[in-house]
Amino acid sequence: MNLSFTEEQILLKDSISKFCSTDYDFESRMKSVNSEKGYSPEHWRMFAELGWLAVPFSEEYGGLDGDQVDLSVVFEEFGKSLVVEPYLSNIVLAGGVLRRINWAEKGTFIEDLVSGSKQISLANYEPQKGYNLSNIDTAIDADGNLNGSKSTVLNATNADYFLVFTKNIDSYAFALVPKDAEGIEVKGYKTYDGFVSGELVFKNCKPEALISDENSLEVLENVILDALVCICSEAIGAMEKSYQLTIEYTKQREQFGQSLSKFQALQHRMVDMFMETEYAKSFLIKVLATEDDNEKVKLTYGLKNQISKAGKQVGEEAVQLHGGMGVTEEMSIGHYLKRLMVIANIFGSADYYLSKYIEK
Amino acid sequence: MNLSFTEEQILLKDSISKFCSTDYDFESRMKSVNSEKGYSPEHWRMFAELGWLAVPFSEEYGGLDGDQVDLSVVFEEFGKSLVVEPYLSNIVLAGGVLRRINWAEKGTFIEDLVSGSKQISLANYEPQKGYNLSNIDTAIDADGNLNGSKSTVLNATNADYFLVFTKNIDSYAFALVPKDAEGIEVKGYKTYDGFVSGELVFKNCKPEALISDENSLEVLENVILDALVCICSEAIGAMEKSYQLTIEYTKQREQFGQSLSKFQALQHRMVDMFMETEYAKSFLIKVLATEDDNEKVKLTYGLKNQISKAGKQVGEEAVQLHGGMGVTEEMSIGHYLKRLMVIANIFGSADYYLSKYIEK
Amino acid sequence: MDLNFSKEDMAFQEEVKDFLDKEYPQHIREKMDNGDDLTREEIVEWHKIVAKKGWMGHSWPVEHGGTGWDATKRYIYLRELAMNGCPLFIPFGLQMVAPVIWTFGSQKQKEHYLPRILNFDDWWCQGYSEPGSGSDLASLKCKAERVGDEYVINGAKIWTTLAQHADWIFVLVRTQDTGKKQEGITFILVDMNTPGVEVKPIITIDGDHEVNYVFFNDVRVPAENVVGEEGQGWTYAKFLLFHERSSIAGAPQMRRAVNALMKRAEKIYHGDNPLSDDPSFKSKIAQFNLDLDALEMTELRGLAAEREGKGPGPESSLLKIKGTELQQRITTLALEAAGHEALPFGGPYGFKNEEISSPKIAQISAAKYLNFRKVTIYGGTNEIQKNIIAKAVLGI
Amino acid sequence: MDLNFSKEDMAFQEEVKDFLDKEYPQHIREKMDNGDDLTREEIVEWHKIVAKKGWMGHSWPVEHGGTGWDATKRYIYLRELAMNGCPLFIPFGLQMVAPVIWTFGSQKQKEHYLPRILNFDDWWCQGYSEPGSGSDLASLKCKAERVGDEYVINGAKIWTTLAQHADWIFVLVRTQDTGKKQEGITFILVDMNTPGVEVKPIITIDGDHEVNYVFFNDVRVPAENVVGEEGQGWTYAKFLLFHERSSIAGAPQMRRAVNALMKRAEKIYHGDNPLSDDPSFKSKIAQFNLDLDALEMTELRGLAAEREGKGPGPESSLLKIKGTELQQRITTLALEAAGHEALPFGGPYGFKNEEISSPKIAQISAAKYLNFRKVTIYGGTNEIQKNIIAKAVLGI
Repeated sequence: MNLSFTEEQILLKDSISKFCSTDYDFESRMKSVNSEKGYSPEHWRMFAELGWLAVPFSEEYGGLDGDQVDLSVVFEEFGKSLVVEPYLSNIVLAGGVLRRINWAEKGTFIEDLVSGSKQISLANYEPQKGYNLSNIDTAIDADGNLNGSKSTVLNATNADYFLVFTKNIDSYAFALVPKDAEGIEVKGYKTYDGFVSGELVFKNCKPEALISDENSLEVLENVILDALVCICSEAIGAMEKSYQLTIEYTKQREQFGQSLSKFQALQHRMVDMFMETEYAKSFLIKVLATEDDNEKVKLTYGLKNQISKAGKQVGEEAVQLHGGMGVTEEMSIGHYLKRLMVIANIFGSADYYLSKYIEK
Repeated sequence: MNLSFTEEQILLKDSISKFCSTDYDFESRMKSVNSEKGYSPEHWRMFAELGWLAVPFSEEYGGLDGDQVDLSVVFEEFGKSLVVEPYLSNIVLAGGVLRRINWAEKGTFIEDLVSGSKQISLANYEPQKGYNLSNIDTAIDADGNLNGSKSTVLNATNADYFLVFTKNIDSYAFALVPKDAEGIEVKGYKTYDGFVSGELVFKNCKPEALISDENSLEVLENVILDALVCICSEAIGAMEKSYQLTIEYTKQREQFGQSLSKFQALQHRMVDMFMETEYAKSFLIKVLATEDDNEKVKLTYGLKNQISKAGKQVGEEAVQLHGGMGVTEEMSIGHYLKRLMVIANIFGSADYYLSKYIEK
Repeated sequence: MDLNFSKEDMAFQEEVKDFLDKEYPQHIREKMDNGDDLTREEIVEWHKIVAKKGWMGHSWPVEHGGTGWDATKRYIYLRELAMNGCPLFIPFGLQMVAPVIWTFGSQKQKEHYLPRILNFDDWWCQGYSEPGSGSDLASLKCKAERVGDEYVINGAKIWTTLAQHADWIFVLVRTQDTGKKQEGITFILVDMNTPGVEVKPIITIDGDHEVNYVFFNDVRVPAENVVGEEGQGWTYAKFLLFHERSSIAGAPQMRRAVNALMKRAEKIYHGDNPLSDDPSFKSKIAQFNLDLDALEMTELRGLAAEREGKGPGPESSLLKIKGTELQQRITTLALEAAGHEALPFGGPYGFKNEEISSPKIAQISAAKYLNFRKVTIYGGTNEIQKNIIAKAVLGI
Repeated sequence: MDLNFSKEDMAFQEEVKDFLDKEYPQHIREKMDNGDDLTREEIVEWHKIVAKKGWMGHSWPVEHGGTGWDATKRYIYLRELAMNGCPLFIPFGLQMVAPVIWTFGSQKQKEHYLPRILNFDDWWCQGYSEPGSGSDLASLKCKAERVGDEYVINGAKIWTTLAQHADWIFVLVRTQDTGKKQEGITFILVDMNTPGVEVKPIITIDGDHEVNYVFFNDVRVPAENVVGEEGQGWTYAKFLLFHERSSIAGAPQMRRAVNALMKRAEKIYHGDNPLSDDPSFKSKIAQFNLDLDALEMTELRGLAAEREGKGPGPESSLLKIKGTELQQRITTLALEAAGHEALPFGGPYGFKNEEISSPKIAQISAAKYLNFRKVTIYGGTNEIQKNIIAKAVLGI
């Protein structure tokens, strides 16, 4: 039994932690959020240089052969500083598909992701069709053209390519479509936690490539499972920071002649926040350390359920205990809540995953 | 719109309240509980003399023509002192059937209930068959004999008669069986909240009378609805007393050099107890004041759900805030919790009634 | 016990319905139903319509131009408005400063301000909290010095709702620095156009500009603008805070929101079945309805007590706590139900990204959720409300 | 990261299983599985079996006769015992007084008491709380006066678990009245047969006789029975309290209970379908399993930290709070599931009314529920645990 990080993982963690504490204070984060692209290309370049974009990919393509634990380490640190750079969309989602899929030409695309020179977004969800991954209408027609709509395409406005999950005759496939292909429309928007996302509409769009791996659906499922673990790790980082910020704030804020942190009712609630965070961490470790595939899938559903609820509780309590200041855009704490609520509901809600956990 | 009690109701309330505060302290209550019959026959005679046993019956039989609000008043006061006398089983359940049923000879039985000279228990539930009232196996055979088993027959060991809900050819009926009839076996037991109850087994038992009103099932349903409102009222009385006892206890109990009641975390939890009680009261009033039958049934289901949860919360918090003393048999607070938990689960749980509320 | 209205009340209810059918402007109705922000002009328009009908003073005594309605009529009126989704009245003049003026103000103040409030000629805002004094309101530092016939105000107020639209502000200022902190506070009325008054927006996490800083920099105000006595402001402030809390529960609005959510859930799919069929979702909706019943009845019990001359007590804290918690739970479930369709976000309510497939109601669910984080904080945090109940009701 | 045991650990696990298969007596197993109370003799019998195997000192260092196991082995051992439903070890000697004796006691005390504890020759109980001092333990008043070579003890202790069976009691007494209340407390060992020691039962709401008052009336105890230094008892008491908390979570027992409940629910009908098909019931069971996963992993994280020489920290408070809350939620659901079949009640665990149709497990569910109310109270209430975390972990 081994619940510890490897030395490499500790180095990775320290490297991100150091970067965030020097280059990623709240003010510079908000500057990135409010910039045109919604993230800092300079930071992205640094991520590439520091090797973070290489984490999950095989050495063959310049990757570091990292596993889920490595990704979890990255995201927990990201969560503490609310990193907005498009790691999830490029590396975990699109990159996750590429590294799993059976496709001869994938090497150059992965190398471009690792170097940060190209961005790719995964497009699999569709408007009003929920979270069951096979529930899609987008299809390749007899002429090989793509038709349909995709929603919640994370980082859509920054993507050079889209990996579009599509029906293909009797099976599923991924269509690779450049952003400026004919017959594609990209409708971008800001998300309420400060990221960018978008919707795509395809009308007789000819993909640059059609990747018709017969295991496409299974690949997608595994990618989403990975993504769940990543965002849950991120949430844990955000929760930890949230209760720490709350402790700091209540320590310095005085009311009725003493620090807020001295009021027992508030103390007990901060203890609850701390406990929720610790138990969430324990559950994450359970998932990371479980080796049986089937069990791991079930536990990952459970993780999303637990983190969604714990993140919401910790985030909301943090804002509440900050009082009026907690709901202002100028303080960081509200932004932690926003990210925690997005994590709670993206890819499916707590209830959705509890059902899946029970069914599995 | 009128949310007030009538003058008669206020008199009734005061009369019970006065009796309880003079004759029904915790010690004498426990003496009754631990006596052979599990209640005080002397108190029961006084209840009759004070006219309380007459409340819901029509004047024709010596009753007071009271309505559900009157019963609610009785039970809320009973709840405050954890009255163990068999009012629910005799007056609300068996009496409730008798006063609703179409049966020429019911008069003498009702009069005996009103005078307290006879006791009757309703027997409708059956072992392992849940709470759906029509789900019974007990039946009258071709010879007019009763066969089957009944469980949760409240006050069984004190009953002179049983009103047994039974199948009768294609319909339902109530069989009236004296306690010493041939073919009946009464297996009594103490309940964990200090009441008595029992199970019945019938083997070719000839009833003294078979009341084959075609509306028997509907009568039973209405009786149980009445009973729900009564025990919920009782729970509210018990909740009110529970938070009051907790306030008193924490005021006098000192730890770390000050009264427990001065610790803010505990204060907020006592406020929660108070709020739950007040909102439970409001919901009860909503049920009592609703006139539309269909709506009232739905709301009664909702009431049982709400009270089950609120009673549990208030009862458990009361014990917790009493610390070690709270779990001792010698203090009254634990007995409030026991009664609240019985009320929470008898006739069906919070979840059972939430489902019925949603379906209705 | 019964919940029936008297014949007279039922006739009144019809009158209100009729008024709304005829006078509630379609363009405002549509915006409200869609969750769009109203402009200042539209808000004023609606208030003027009600004023013209003579129904602005629904909680006012007749002698000051109010309707003099009893609690039941008031309840019927406000419920009908809420059920039609009408804009809430701006409370700062109508429900907050007005009772202070008619209770503690001079004859001249009454004659000048009250009719203008009733007619919504002035838009009022509130200068209570300060950057350093939140829950501990009495520790306020904004200072007013008497200089001749004037007071000179210096300091800052925070959380001033819609100050950007306001004509007047009522302000708690410190006129004396010695003694207990509750002493030496004065209640004064300030024209927002007075030189030295500066409004600075506070953007909240929902992206909205609803609250503000108001800075006072050598603001000179006539001494006659003091309400009541100098140094007695804390008494008036408590009187007013109390009025604020009792009108905050908002059950009919919540009922509307719950019904809308349940209806919308029929078309929402997370998995294979509509969300409206999901047992957990149905349980939550049922629980909302049950809680709303209890909340409404608690309000009605308060009204009944008021009719019997008992007047509202600290139970208003009880309404505030449960009401705001319920508001938050409802907006939370709406956000959860919207799922990733809640992601598109361009700021506050007004924003709907027309090009995006996600329904408008989903697109505003995050802003609503975020906006409603404040309700357990403002008007005295729910923690403070619990302290109040502990002390005033439970005696601990 | 992985959860796999090493080959050596897996072999050890087999050894434990094998031991239990062969040596865990059938008559005790049956009683435990049925939820029946064990007699004093049966409890001693089980302890002696374990002692004979040499596995009593599972948390003891080798030098005092312990197994010297690492955290993983200890975990495996205790989990196997729990999964087989074995009786819990009486902790007062084994886990509580023993570490105090080997850490602070004299050589003579170590030699005398420790082997007897390991062999369960003496049944120990704990004299800590007093009627007037619950959470505020240091305010204790039970007094010991030095008279020659003896201490004379007068006072009362409360909540003494199974004192009616005990041979020895370790007691916190006040040997000095001046100074801080934490000072002047002494830790002393008392033979329960000493004249003047009187045990009076406390019946708890589950009808059980598990705890007691222990009165001391001029009880004369040899001075050599003092552990460590006179007046230093508070230090030892804190050391011990800490040991108590860290062995309280009990996840495997809970897992057993949850599985049993889920299984039984297949045969329970509240409405038309088995309870095991009810969405709300299934959600609760799922939530229990998720919480148990988190609880177990939190324990394992503690063990891992221990292995790395970090030693258990105040996280034990965290285990206590969540563990006991979960125990209560499980016993509550069992009671709810039993419904009115939980009504028959003749007192504590031992009682099952054989004649009543209601299943035994339903009949004990109320006693279990009621018994488990204590777990959030004893060993330092959960409120106290939160105070500890606030101070020691969060620094507030």
